[in-house]
Amino acid sequence: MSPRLRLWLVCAAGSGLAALLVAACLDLPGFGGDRHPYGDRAVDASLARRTANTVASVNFDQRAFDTLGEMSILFAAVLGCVVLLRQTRDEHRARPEPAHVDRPVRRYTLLVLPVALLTGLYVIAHGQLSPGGGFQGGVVAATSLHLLYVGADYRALERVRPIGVYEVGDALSASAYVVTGCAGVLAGTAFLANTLLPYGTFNTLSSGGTVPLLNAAIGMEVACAVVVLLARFLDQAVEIEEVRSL
Amino acid sequence: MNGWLLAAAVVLAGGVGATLWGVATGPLRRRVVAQNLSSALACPILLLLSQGYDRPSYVDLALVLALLGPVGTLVFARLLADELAGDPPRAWGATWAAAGVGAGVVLALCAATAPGRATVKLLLTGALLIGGNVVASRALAGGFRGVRRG
Amino acid sequence: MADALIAVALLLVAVSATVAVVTRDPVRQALVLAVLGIVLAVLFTVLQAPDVGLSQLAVGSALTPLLLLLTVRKVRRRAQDRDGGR
Amino acid sequence: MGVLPYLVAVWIFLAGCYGLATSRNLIHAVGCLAVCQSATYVLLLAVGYRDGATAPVFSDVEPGSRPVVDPVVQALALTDVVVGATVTALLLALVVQISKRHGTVDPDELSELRG
Repeated sequence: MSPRLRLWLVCAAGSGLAALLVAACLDLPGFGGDRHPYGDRAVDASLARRTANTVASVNFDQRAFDTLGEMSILFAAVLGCVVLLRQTRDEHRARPEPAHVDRPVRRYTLLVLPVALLTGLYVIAHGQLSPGGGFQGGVVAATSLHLLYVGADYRALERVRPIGVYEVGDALSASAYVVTGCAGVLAGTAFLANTLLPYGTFNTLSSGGTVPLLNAAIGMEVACAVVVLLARFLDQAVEIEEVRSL
Repeated sequence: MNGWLLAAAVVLAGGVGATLWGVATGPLRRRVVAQNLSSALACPILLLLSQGYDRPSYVDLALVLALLGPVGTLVFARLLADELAGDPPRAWGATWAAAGVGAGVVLALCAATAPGRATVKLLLTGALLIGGNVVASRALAGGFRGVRRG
Repeated sequence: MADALIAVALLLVAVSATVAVVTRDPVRQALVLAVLGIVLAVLFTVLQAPDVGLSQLAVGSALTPLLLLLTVRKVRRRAQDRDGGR
Repeated sequence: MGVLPYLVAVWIFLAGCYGLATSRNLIHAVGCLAVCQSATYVLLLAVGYRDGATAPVFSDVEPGSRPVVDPVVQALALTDVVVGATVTALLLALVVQISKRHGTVDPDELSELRG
Protein backbone atom coordinates (compact mmCIF):
# COMPACT_ATOMS: atom_id res chain seq x y z
CA MET A 1 0.00 0.00 0.00
CA SER A 2 1.42 3.38 -0.89
CA PRO A 3 1.88 5.85 1.96
CA ARG A 4 -0.49 8.27 0.27
CA LEU A 5 -3.32 5.75 0.06
CA ARG A 6 -2.68 4.71 3.64
CA LEU A 7 -2.90 8.32 4.83
CA TRP A 8 -6.24 8.70 3.07
CA LEU A 9 -7.49 5.50 4.64
CA VAL A 10 -6.38 6.64 8.10
CA CYS A 11 -8.08 10.01 7.64
CA ALA A 12 -11.35 8.42 6.48
CA ALA A 13 -11.44 5.81 9.24
CA GLY A 14 -10.26 8.35 11.81
CA SER A 15 -12.97 10.88 10.95
CA GLY A 16 -15.62 8.16 11.21
CA LEU A 17 -14.27 7.06 14.58
CA ALA A 18 -14.05 10.70 15.70
CA ALA A 19 -17.71 11.32 14.80
CA LEU A 20 -18.81 8.23 16.74
CA LEU A 21 -16.68 9.10 19.77
CA VAL A 22 -17.90 12.70 19.87
CA ALA A 23 -21.50 11.50 19.62
CA ALA A 24 -20.81 9.14 22.53
CA CYS A 25 -19.23 11.94 24.57
CA LEU A 26 -22.29 14.15 24.12
CA ASP A 27 -24.40 11.38 25.63
CA LEU A 28 -22.19 10.79 28.66
CA PRO A 29 -23.37 12.17 32.01
CA GLY A 30 -22.05 15.74 32.32
CA PHE A 31 -18.57 16.39 33.70
CA GLY A 32 -18.58 16.96 37.47
CA GLY A 33 -22.10 15.60 37.98
CA ASP A 34 -23.34 14.53 41.38
CA ARG A 35 -24.55 11.02 40.51
CA HIS A 36 -21.94 8.34 41.24
CA PRO A 37 -23.87 5.32 42.54
CA TYR A 38 -20.94 2.90 42.37
CA GLY A 39 -18.54 5.37 43.94
CA ASP A 40 -20.84 6.10 46.88
CA ARG A 41 -21.34 2.39 47.57
CA ALA A 42 -17.61 1.71 47.30
CA VAL A 43 -16.88 4.47 49.82
CA ASP A 44 -19.46 3.07 52.25
CA ALA A 45 -18.09 -0.47 51.92
CA SER A 46 -14.55 0.75 52.42
CA LEU A 47 -15.43 2.70 55.57
CA ALA A 48 -17.33 -0.32 56.93
CA ARG A 49 -14.09 -2.29 56.64
CA ARG A 50 -12.06 0.55 58.20
CA THR A 51 -9.83 1.14 55.19
CA ALA A 52 -8.98 4.86 55.02
CA ASN A 53 -7.83 4.87 51.37
CA THR A 54 -10.94 3.91 49.43
CA VAL A 55 -8.96 3.33 46.25
CA ALA A 56 -6.82 0.70 48.00
CA SER A 57 -9.99 -0.89 49.33
CA VAL A 58 -11.43 -1.12 45.81
CA ASN A 59 -8.17 -2.57 44.49
CA PHE A 60 -7.35 -5.09 47.19
CA ASP A 61 -10.75 -5.90 48.69
CA GLN A 62 -13.83 -5.15 46.61
CA ARG A 63 -12.19 -5.83 43.26
CA ALA A 64 -9.29 -7.97 44.44
CA PHE A 65 -10.02 -10.57 41.76
CA ASP A 66 -9.59 -7.91 39.08
CA THR A 67 -6.22 -7.00 40.57
CA LEU A 68 -5.23 -10.66 40.36
CA GLY A 69 -5.87 -10.39 36.62
CA GLU A 70 -3.79 -7.21 36.35
CA MET A 71 -1.02 -8.92 38.27
CA SER A 72 -1.07 -11.86 35.85
CA ILE A 73 -0.73 -9.45 32.91
CA LEU A 74 2.28 -7.89 34.63
CA PHE A 75 3.79 -11.29 35.32
CA ALA A 76 3.20 -12.46 31.76
CA ALA A 77 4.68 -9.25 30.31
CA VAL A 78 7.84 -9.69 32.37
CA LEU A 79 8.06 -13.35 31.38
CA GLY A 80 7.73 -12.34 27.72
CA CYS A 81 10.52 -9.77 28.06
CA VAL A 82 12.82 -12.29 29.74
CA VAL A 83 12.25 -14.76 26.92
CA LEU A 84 12.57 -12.19 24.12
CA LEU A 85 15.70 -10.53 25.47
CA ARG A 86 17.74 -13.58 26.43
CA GLN A 87 21.28 -13.97 25.16
CA THR A 88 21.32 -16.00 21.96
CA ARG A 89 24.08 -18.20 20.57
CA ASP A 90 25.42 -15.62 18.12
CA GLU A 91 25.91 -13.01 20.82
CA HIS A 92 28.60 -12.54 23.41
CA ARG A 93 29.05 -10.32 26.44
CA ALA A 94 31.49 -7.45 26.49
CA ARG A 95 32.41 -5.79 29.75
CA PRO A 96 31.36 -2.14 29.62
CA GLU A 97 34.06 0.37 30.42
CA PRO A 98 33.66 2.03 33.80
CA ALA A 99 31.95 5.40 33.52
CA HIS A 100 33.44 8.72 34.56
CA VAL A 101 30.88 10.62 36.57
CA ASP A 102 31.32 14.08 38.05
CA ARG A 103 31.83 13.93 41.78
CA PRO A 104 28.74 16.02 42.79
CA VAL A 105 26.50 13.86 40.59
CA ARG A 106 27.94 10.66 42.06
CA ARG A 107 27.56 11.96 45.62
CA TYR A 108 24.00 13.06 44.95
CA THR A 109 22.95 9.67 43.60
CA LEU A 110 24.56 7.78 46.49
CA LEU A 111 22.81 10.16 48.92
CA VAL A 112 19.41 9.96 47.23
CA LEU A 113 19.39 6.20 46.69
CA PRO A 114 18.54 5.25 50.30
CA VAL A 115 16.05 8.12 50.54
CA ALA A 116 14.25 6.96 47.39
CA LEU A 117 14.26 3.34 48.52
CA LEU A 118 12.81 4.38 51.87
CA THR A 119 10.19 6.53 50.13
CA GLY A 120 9.19 3.57 47.99
CA LEU A 121 8.75 1.39 51.06
CA TYR A 122 6.83 4.19 52.79
CA VAL A 123 4.48 4.52 49.83
CA ILE A 124 3.86 0.75 49.86
CA ALA A 125 3.37 0.55 53.64
CA HIS A 126 0.93 3.47 53.77
CA GLY A 127 -1.02 2.24 50.75
CA GLN A 128 -4.24 1.64 52.64
CA LEU A 129 -4.05 5.02 54.44
CA SER A 130 -2.72 7.82 52.24
CA PRO A 131 -2.34 8.05 48.44
CA GLY A 132 -0.04 5.29 47.29
CA GLY A 133 0.13 1.53 47.44
CA GLY A 134 1.96 -1.45 46.10
CA PHE A 135 1.82 -0.46 42.45
CA GLN A 136 3.32 2.99 42.92
CA GLY A 137 5.74 2.20 45.73
CA GLY A 138 7.09 -0.84 43.92
CA VAL A 139 8.02 1.24 40.88
CA VAL A 140 9.65 3.93 43.04
CA ALA A 141 11.72 1.37 44.98
CA ALA A 142 12.82 -0.45 41.82
CA THR A 143 13.71 2.81 40.05
CA SER A 144 15.77 3.95 43.03
CA LEU A 145 18.07 0.90 42.70
CA HIS A 146 18.90 1.95 39.15
CA LEU A 147 20.34 5.21 40.43
CA LEU A 148 23.47 3.10 40.82
CA TYR A 149 23.64 2.64 37.05
CA VAL A 150 22.85 6.27 36.32
CA GLY A 151 25.12 7.86 38.88
CA ALA A 152 27.85 5.34 39.51
CA ASP A 153 28.56 2.38 37.30
CA TYR A 154 26.86 -0.59 35.69
CA ARG A 155 29.07 -2.97 37.64
CA ALA A 156 28.09 -1.39 40.95
CA LEU A 157 24.46 -2.06 40.06
CA GLU A 158 25.23 -5.68 39.15
CA ARG A 159 26.77 -6.24 42.57
CA VAL A 160 23.61 -5.27 44.50
CA ARG A 161 21.29 -6.96 42.02
CA PRO A 162 21.57 -10.73 41.94
CA ILE A 163 18.96 -11.16 39.25
CA GLY A 164 17.95 -14.67 40.29
CA VAL A 165 16.82 -13.44 43.69
CA TYR A 166 14.48 -10.91 42.08
CA GLU A 167 13.06 -13.48 39.68
CA VAL A 168 12.29 -15.77 42.62
CA GLY A 169 10.88 -12.84 44.57
CA ASP A 170 8.60 -11.99 41.64
CA ALA A 171 7.20 -15.52 41.54
CA LEU A 172 6.94 -15.77 45.34
CA SER A 173 4.97 -12.56 45.74
CA ALA A 174 2.65 -13.50 42.87
CA SER A 175 1.92 -16.79 44.60
CA ALA A 176 1.59 -15.02 47.98
CA TYR A 177 -1.33 -13.08 46.48
CA VAL A 178 -3.03 -16.29 45.34
CA VAL A 179 -2.31 -18.04 48.66
CA THR A 180 -3.89 -15.17 50.60
CA GLY A 181 -6.91 -15.54 48.33
CA CYS A 182 -7.08 -19.30 48.88
CA ALA A 183 -6.89 -18.80 52.65
CA GLY A 184 -10.33 -17.25 52.35
CA VAL A 185 -11.63 -20.40 50.65
CA LEU A 186 -10.13 -22.61 53.37
CA ALA A 187 -11.70 -20.44 56.05
CA GLY A 188 -15.08 -21.21 54.55
CA THR A 189 -15.84 -18.00 52.61
CA ALA A 190 -14.99 -17.01 49.06
CA PHE A 191 -11.74 -16.60 47.11
CA LEU A 192 -10.05 -13.30 48.09
CA ALA A 193 -12.93 -12.40 50.45
CA ASN A 194 -11.75 -10.00 53.12
CA THR A 195 -13.25 -11.81 56.12
CA LEU A 196 -10.17 -13.54 57.45
CA LEU A 197 -8.48 -10.99 59.66
CA PRO A 198 -9.89 -8.46 62.12
CA TYR A 199 -10.44 -5.06 60.49
CA GLY A 200 -8.50 -3.23 63.24
CA THR A 201 -8.68 0.45 64.11
CA PHE A 202 -9.52 2.99 61.39
CA ASN A 203 -6.50 4.81 59.94
CA THR A 204 -3.68 2.68 61.37
CA LEU A 205 -1.07 0.63 59.51
CA SER A 206 -2.75 -2.68 60.31
CA SER A 207 -6.35 -1.69 59.56
CA GLY A 208 -8.38 -3.17 56.72
CA GLY A 209 -8.08 -6.95 57.18
CA THR A 210 -6.19 -8.56 54.28
CA VAL A 211 -5.76 -5.26 52.38
CA PRO A 212 -2.25 -4.56 53.79
CA LEU A 213 -1.14 -8.14 53.03
CA LEU A 214 -2.29 -8.07 49.41
CA ASN A 215 -0.88 -4.56 49.07
CA ALA A 216 2.54 -5.72 50.30
CA ALA A 217 2.46 -8.73 47.94
CA ILE A 218 1.71 -6.44 44.99
CA GLY A 219 4.43 -4.01 46.09
CA MET A 220 7.03 -6.75 46.11
CA GLU A 221 5.78 -8.19 42.84
CA VAL A 222 5.94 -4.84 41.03
CA ALA A 223 9.36 -3.97 42.46
CA CYS A 224 10.86 -7.33 41.47
CA ALA A 225 9.17 -7.23 38.07
CA VAL A 226 10.56 -3.78 37.23
CA VAL A 227 14.06 -4.74 38.39
CA VAL A 228 14.01 -7.87 36.21
CA LEU A 229 12.66 -5.91 33.23
CA LEU A 230 15.27 -3.17 33.46
CA ALA A 231 18.01 -5.75 34.01
CA ARG A 232 17.13 -7.40 30.69
CA PHE A 233 17.07 -4.09 28.85
CA LEU A 234 20.37 -2.95 30.42
CA ASP A 235 21.95 -6.30 29.51
CA GLN A 236 20.93 -5.84 25.90
CA ALA A 237 21.88 -2.19 25.65
CA VAL A 238 25.14 -2.25 27.57
CA GLU A 239 26.62 -5.73 27.63
CA ILE A 240 25.42 -8.08 24.92
CA GLU A 241 26.98 -7.69 21.49
CA GLU A 242 26.56 -9.53 18.27
CA VAL A 243 29.50 -11.62 17.10
CA ARG A 244 30.63 -9.90 13.96
CA SER A 245 30.59 -12.30 11.07
CA LEU A 246 33.29 -11.00 8.78
CA MET B 1 -11.06 32.66 45.73
CA ASN B 2 -8.21 30.44 46.78
CA GLY B 3 -4.82 32.12 46.45
CA TRP B 4 -2.86 28.86 46.51
CA LEU B 5 -4.83 27.42 43.60
CA LEU B 6 -4.46 30.70 41.69
CA ALA B 7 -0.69 30.58 42.16
CA ALA B 8 -0.67 26.95 41.00
CA ALA B 9 -2.68 27.84 37.90
CA VAL B 10 -0.30 30.71 37.08
CA VAL B 11 2.82 28.56 37.45
CA LEU B 12 1.15 25.75 35.46
CA ALA B 13 0.06 27.96 32.58
CA GLY B 14 3.18 30.14 32.49
CA GLY B 15 5.99 27.89 33.65
CA VAL B 16 5.01 24.43 32.45
CA GLY B 17 3.50 25.89 29.28
CA ALA B 18 6.85 27.52 28.51
CA THR B 19 8.78 24.32 29.15
CA LEU B 20 6.38 22.48 26.86
CA TRP B 21 7.27 24.96 24.12
CA GLY B 22 10.94 24.43 24.94
CA VAL B 23 10.71 20.64 24.74
CA ALA B 24 8.73 20.74 21.49
CA THR B 25 11.10 22.91 19.47
CA GLY B 26 14.76 23.66 19.03
CA PRO B 27 17.95 21.63 19.31
CA LEU B 28 18.36 18.64 21.62
CA ARG B 29 20.28 20.57 24.28
CA ARG B 30 17.39 22.98 24.72
CA ARG B 31 14.91 20.14 24.98
CA VAL B 32 16.70 18.33 27.79
CA VAL B 33 16.94 21.56 29.77
CA ALA B 34 13.21 22.13 29.27
CA GLN B 35 12.44 18.60 30.48
CA ASN B 36 14.47 19.23 33.63
CA LEU B 37 12.69 22.54 34.24
CA SER B 38 9.26 20.96 33.77
CA SER B 39 9.82 18.62 36.70
CA ALA B 40 11.40 21.44 38.73
CA LEU B 41 8.25 23.55 38.21
CA ALA B 42 5.67 20.75 38.57
CA CYS B 43 6.89 19.93 42.07
CA PRO B 44 6.02 23.38 43.53
CA ILE B 45 2.68 23.17 41.68
CA LEU B 46 1.87 19.91 43.47
CA LEU B 47 2.82 21.49 46.80
CA LEU B 48 0.57 24.49 46.08
CA LEU B 49 -2.30 22.17 45.11
CA SER B 50 -1.90 20.21 48.33
CA GLN B 51 -2.24 23.44 50.30
CA GLY B 52 -5.01 24.80 48.08
CA TYR B 53 -7.19 21.69 48.47
CA ASP B 54 -6.31 21.53 52.18
CA ARG B 55 -5.09 17.94 51.84
CA PRO B 56 -1.69 17.40 53.52
CA SER B 57 -1.51 13.85 52.16
CA TYR B 58 -1.08 15.20 48.60
CA VAL B 59 2.47 16.24 49.61
CA ASP B 60 3.54 12.63 48.91
CA LEU B 61 3.22 13.33 45.19
CA ALA B 62 5.57 16.29 45.42
CA LEU B 63 8.01 14.19 47.44
CA VAL B 64 8.05 11.42 44.83
CA LEU B 65 8.44 13.94 42.00
CA ALA B 66 11.28 15.71 43.83
CA LEU B 67 13.03 12.33 44.05
CA LEU B 68 12.31 10.88 40.61
CA GLY B 69 12.22 14.04 38.44
CA PRO B 70 15.99 14.60 38.69
CA VAL B 71 16.52 10.85 38.23
CA GLY B 72 14.71 11.10 34.90
CA THR B 73 16.95 14.00 33.84
CA LEU B 74 20.04 12.05 34.94
CA VAL B 75 18.86 9.15 32.75
CA PHE B 76 18.73 11.49 29.75
CA ALA B 77 22.08 13.06 30.66
CA ARG B 78 23.70 9.66 30.99
CA LEU B 79 22.31 8.00 27.88
CA LEU B 80 22.57 11.09 25.67
CA ALA B 81 26.08 12.02 26.89
CA ASP B 82 27.53 11.52 23.40
CA GLU B 83 24.99 13.73 21.68
CA LEU B 84 25.30 16.46 24.30
CA ALA B 85 29.10 16.36 24.57
CA GLY B 86 29.79 18.62 21.58
CA ASP B 87 27.62 21.48 22.74
CA PRO B 88 26.70 21.02 26.41
CA PRO B 89 23.56 22.81 27.53
CA ARG B 90 24.12 25.59 30.02
CA ALA B 91 21.00 27.14 31.47
CA TRP B 92 22.02 28.23 34.92
CA GLY B 93 19.77 31.28 34.86
CA ALA B 94 16.63 29.23 34.24
CA THR B 95 17.75 26.54 36.70
CA TRP B 96 18.26 29.02 39.52
CA ALA B 97 14.99 30.77 38.67
CA ALA B 98 13.12 27.44 38.97
CA ALA B 99 14.98 26.69 42.19
CA GLY B 100 13.93 30.11 43.47
CA VAL B 101 10.28 29.36 42.68
CA GLY B 102 10.60 26.05 44.53
CA ALA B 103 12.25 27.66 47.56
CA GLY B 104 9.66 30.43 47.68
CA VAL B 105 6.76 27.98 47.56
CA VAL B 106 8.27 25.74 50.25
CA LEU B 107 8.92 28.71 52.57
CA ALA B 108 5.41 30.10 52.02
CA LEU B 109 3.89 26.71 52.82
CA CYS B 110 6.08 26.32 55.91
CA ALA B 111 4.84 29.70 57.12
CA ALA B 112 1.21 28.70 56.45
CA THR B 113 1.28 25.31 58.21
CA ALA B 114 1.69 24.70 61.89
CA PRO B 115 5.20 23.48 62.79
CA GLY B 116 5.42 19.71 63.12
CA ARG B 117 5.95 16.62 61.01
CA ALA B 118 4.39 18.30 57.98
CA THR B 119 7.05 21.04 58.12
CA VAL B 120 9.85 18.46 58.18
CA LYS B 121 8.36 16.71 55.15
CA LEU B 122 8.02 20.03 53.31
CA LEU B 123 11.61 21.00 54.03
CA LEU B 124 12.84 17.56 52.93
CA THR B 125 10.88 17.88 49.70
CA GLY B 126 12.28 21.37 49.12
CA ALA B 127 15.86 20.27 49.78
CA LEU B 128 15.52 17.27 47.44
CA LEU B 129 13.86 19.44 44.78
CA ILE B 130 16.48 22.16 44.70
CA GLY B 131 19.47 19.88 45.22
CA GLY B 132 18.21 17.42 42.63
CA ASN B 133 17.61 20.00 39.95
CA VAL B 134 20.92 21.77 40.43
CA VAL B 135 22.73 18.41 40.24
CA ALA B 136 20.69 17.40 37.18
CA SER B 137 21.63 20.68 35.46
CA ARG B 138 25.24 20.05 36.31
CA ALA B 139 25.00 16.56 34.87
CA LEU B 140 23.50 17.92 31.65
CA ALA B 141 26.29 20.50 31.41
CA GLY B 142 28.91 17.77 31.17
CA GLY B 143 28.67 15.57 34.25
CA PHE B 144 29.09 12.41 32.21
CA ARG B 145 31.89 13.58 29.96
CA GLY B 146 33.90 10.40 30.37
CA VAL B 147 31.07 8.08 29.44
CA ARG B 148 31.63 6.55 26.05
CA ARG B 149 30.09 3.15 26.37
CA GLY B 150 28.34 1.57 29.26
CA MET C 1 -11.01 28.44 40.32
CA ALA C 2 -10.92 24.63 40.31
CA ASP C 3 -12.56 24.63 36.88
CA ALA C 4 -9.95 27.01 35.47
CA LEU C 5 -7.17 24.78 36.83
CA ILE C 6 -8.74 21.70 35.23
CA ALA C 7 -9.12 23.53 31.91
CA VAL C 8 -5.47 24.65 31.92
CA ALA C 9 -4.24 21.15 32.79
CA LEU C 10 -6.45 19.56 30.12
CA LEU C 11 -5.17 21.98 27.52
CA LEU C 12 -1.54 21.28 28.41
CA VAL C 13 -2.16 17.52 28.25
CA ALA C 14 -3.80 17.80 24.84
CA VAL C 15 -0.94 19.94 23.49
CA SER C 16 1.83 17.75 24.88
CA ALA C 17 0.15 14.58 23.58
CA THR C 18 -0.06 16.13 20.12
CA VAL C 19 3.58 17.20 20.29
CA ALA C 20 4.59 13.69 21.41
CA VAL C 21 2.91 12.23 18.34
CA VAL C 22 4.37 14.64 15.79
CA THR C 23 7.92 14.37 17.19
CA ARG C 24 9.29 11.65 14.93
CA ASP C 25 12.73 11.15 16.44
CA PRO C 26 12.43 8.57 19.28
CA VAL C 27 14.94 10.33 21.55
CA ARG C 28 13.10 13.64 21.32
CA GLN C 29 9.80 11.83 21.67
CA ALA C 30 11.05 10.28 24.92
CA LEU C 31 11.72 13.81 26.24
CA VAL C 32 8.21 14.94 25.28
CA LEU C 33 6.71 11.78 26.82
CA ALA C 34 8.50 12.57 30.10
CA VAL C 35 6.91 16.04 30.11
CA LEU C 36 3.54 14.51 29.15
CA GLY C 37 3.81 12.19 32.15
CA ILE C 38 4.40 15.11 34.49
CA VAL C 39 1.53 17.17 33.04
CA LEU C 40 -0.77 14.12 33.28
CA ALA C 41 0.18 13.72 36.95
CA VAL C 42 -0.79 17.35 37.59
CA LEU C 43 -4.09 16.81 35.73
CA PHE C 44 -4.86 13.72 37.82
CA THR C 45 -4.15 15.70 40.98
CA VAL C 46 -6.57 18.47 40.02
CA LEU C 47 -9.14 15.78 39.15
CA GLN C 48 -8.69 14.64 42.79
CA ALA C 49 -7.01 11.37 41.95
CA PRO C 50 -3.68 11.52 43.83
CA ASP C 51 -3.28 7.73 43.71
CA VAL C 52 -3.33 7.73 39.93
CA GLY C 53 -1.08 10.80 39.86
CA LEU C 54 1.47 9.01 42.00
CA SER C 55 1.34 6.01 39.67
CA GLN C 56 1.88 8.25 36.66
CA LEU C 57 4.79 10.08 38.32
CA ALA C 58 6.49 6.82 39.32
CA VAL C 59 6.17 5.37 35.82
CA GLY C 60 6.43 8.44 33.59
CA SER C 61 9.30 10.39 35.11
CA ALA C 62 12.09 7.80 35.03
CA LEU C 63 10.97 4.30 34.05
CA THR C 64 9.45 4.90 30.59
CA PRO C 65 12.24 7.24 29.40
CA LEU C 66 14.86 4.77 30.60
CA LEU C 67 13.21 1.88 28.71
CA LEU C 68 12.81 3.96 25.52
CA LEU C 69 16.38 5.26 25.58
CA LEU C 70 17.85 1.83 26.24
CA THR C 71 15.94 0.46 23.25
CA VAL C 72 17.14 3.34 21.07
CA ARG C 73 20.71 2.71 22.17
CA LYS C 74 20.48 -1.00 21.42
CA VAL C 75 18.94 -0.43 17.97
CA ARG C 76 21.46 2.28 17.05
CA ARG C 77 24.42 0.25 18.27
CA ARG C 78 23.34 -2.62 16.09
CA ALA C 79 23.08 -0.32 13.11
CA GLN C 80 26.55 1.10 13.82
CA ASP C 81 28.04 -2.38 14.24
CA ARG C 82 26.54 -3.43 10.94
CA ASP C 83 27.79 -0.40 9.07
CA GLY C 84 31.23 -0.65 10.68
CA GLY C 85 31.50 -4.34 9.82
CA ARG C 86 30.92 -3.79 6.15
CA MET D 1 -16.87 22.77 31.39
CA GLY D 2 -19.53 20.55 29.86
CA VAL D 3 -17.96 17.93 27.63
CA LEU D 4 -14.48 19.49 27.23
CA PRO D 5 -12.64 16.76 29.24
CA TYR D 6 -14.26 13.99 27.21
CA LEU D 7 -13.39 15.75 23.97
CA VAL D 8 -9.78 16.13 25.13
CA ALA D 9 -9.66 12.37 25.77
CA VAL D 10 -11.02 11.73 22.27
CA TRP D 11 -8.45 14.12 20.78
CA ILE D 12 -5.56 12.42 22.57
CA PHE D 13 -6.77 9.00 21.43
CA LEU D 14 -7.15 10.05 17.80
CA ALA D 15 -3.80 11.83 17.80
CA GLY D 16 -2.15 8.66 19.11
CA CYS D 17 -3.88 6.58 16.44
CA TYR D 18 -2.70 8.97 13.72
CA GLY D 19 0.87 8.68 15.01
CA LEU D 20 0.63 4.89 15.08
CA ALA D 21 -0.61 4.70 11.50
CA THR D 22 1.93 7.09 10.00
CA SER D 23 4.95 6.09 12.09
CA ARG D 24 8.21 5.32 10.30
CA ASN D 25 9.95 3.92 13.37
CA LEU D 26 8.64 1.18 15.64
CA ILE D 27 10.04 2.84 18.78
CA HIS D 28 8.08 5.97 17.88
CA ALA D 29 4.99 3.78 17.33
CA VAL D 30 5.32 2.35 20.85
CA GLY D 31 5.50 5.91 22.20
CA CYS D 32 2.29 6.75 20.29
CA LEU D 33 0.61 3.72 21.84
CA ALA D 34 1.55 5.11 25.27
CA VAL D 35 -0.19 8.36 24.26
CA CYS D 36 -3.32 6.37 23.29
CA GLN D 37 -3.26 4.68 26.69
CA SER D 38 -3.19 7.99 28.51
CA ALA D 39 -6.42 8.96 26.73
CA THR D 40 -8.23 6.19 28.61
CA TYR D 41 -6.98 7.49 31.97
CA VAL D 42 -8.19 10.99 31.19
CA LEU D 43 -11.62 9.66 30.14
CA LEU D 44 -12.01 7.42 33.21
CA LEU D 45 -11.04 10.11 35.69
CA ALA D 46 -13.23 12.70 33.94
CA VAL D 47 -16.21 10.36 34.30
CA GLY D 48 -15.55 9.95 38.02
CA TYR D 49 -15.11 13.64 38.84
CA ARG D 50 -17.62 15.48 41.03
CA ASP D 51 -17.69 19.28 41.35
CA GLY D 52 -16.21 20.60 44.58
CA ALA D 53 -15.30 17.13 45.81
CA THR D 54 -12.00 15.83 47.14
CA ALA D 55 -10.08 12.57 46.92
CA PRO D 56 -11.68 9.51 48.58
CA VAL D 57 -8.73 9.15 50.95
CA PHE D 58 -9.61 9.61 54.60
CA SER D 59 -6.20 9.67 56.25
CA ASP D 60 -6.38 13.44 56.75
CA VAL D 61 -10.09 14.35 56.45
CA GLU D 62 -13.06 13.22 58.51
CA PRO D 63 -15.23 10.72 56.57
CA GLY D 64 -18.45 12.42 55.50
CA SER D 65 -17.20 15.96 56.07
CA ARG D 66 -16.56 16.63 52.36
CA PRO D 67 -18.02 15.11 49.19
CA VAL D 68 -15.64 12.71 47.44
CA VAL D 69 -15.05 11.67 43.84
CA ASP D 70 -15.60 8.15 42.49
CA PRO D 71 -12.89 5.73 43.73
CA VAL D 72 -13.83 2.87 41.38
CA VAL D 73 -12.57 4.54 38.17
CA GLN D 74 -9.44 5.68 40.01
CA ALA D 75 -8.67 2.09 40.98
CA LEU D 76 -9.11 1.02 37.35
CA ALA D 77 -6.79 3.73 36.04
CA LEU D 78 -4.17 3.29 38.74
CA THR D 79 -3.48 -0.40 38.13
CA ASP D 80 -3.46 0.15 34.39
CA VAL D 81 -0.80 2.87 34.54
CA VAL D 82 1.75 0.45 35.99
CA VAL D 83 0.63 -2.61 34.02
CA GLY D 84 0.60 -0.49 30.84
CA ALA D 85 4.24 0.42 31.44
CA THR D 86 5.27 -3.24 31.58
CA VAL D 87 3.29 -3.94 28.43
CA THR D 88 5.18 -1.06 26.79
CA ALA D 89 8.37 -2.78 27.90
CA LEU D 90 7.21 -6.02 26.26
CA LEU D 91 6.55 -4.18 23.00
CA LEU D 92 9.99 -2.56 23.18
CA ALA D 93 11.51 -6.01 23.69
CA LEU D 94 9.72 -7.09 20.50
CA VAL D 95 11.21 -4.07 18.72
CA VAL D 96 14.72 -5.05 19.86
CA GLN D 97 14.09 -8.58 18.61
CA ILE D 98 12.83 -7.28 15.23
CA SER D 99 15.88 -5.08 14.81
CA LYS D 100 18.07 -8.09 15.54
CA ARG D 101 16.36 -10.35 13.03
CA HIS D 102 15.72 -7.87 10.22
CA GLY D 103 18.20 -5.07 10.85
CA THR D 104 15.59 -2.32 10.60
CA VAL D 105 12.81 -0.81 12.69
CA ASP D 106 10.98 0.91 9.83
CA PRO D 107 7.61 -0.82 9.33
CA ASP D 108 7.63 -0.02 5.59
CA GLU D 109 11.01 -1.66 5.04
CA LEU D 110 9.84 -4.62 7.11
CA SER D 111 6.84 -5.25 4.88
CA GLU D 112 9.09 -4.99 1.82
CA LEU D 113 11.36 -7.64 3.32
CA ARG D 114 8.45 -10.01 3.56
CA GLY D 115 7.84 -9.49 -0.14
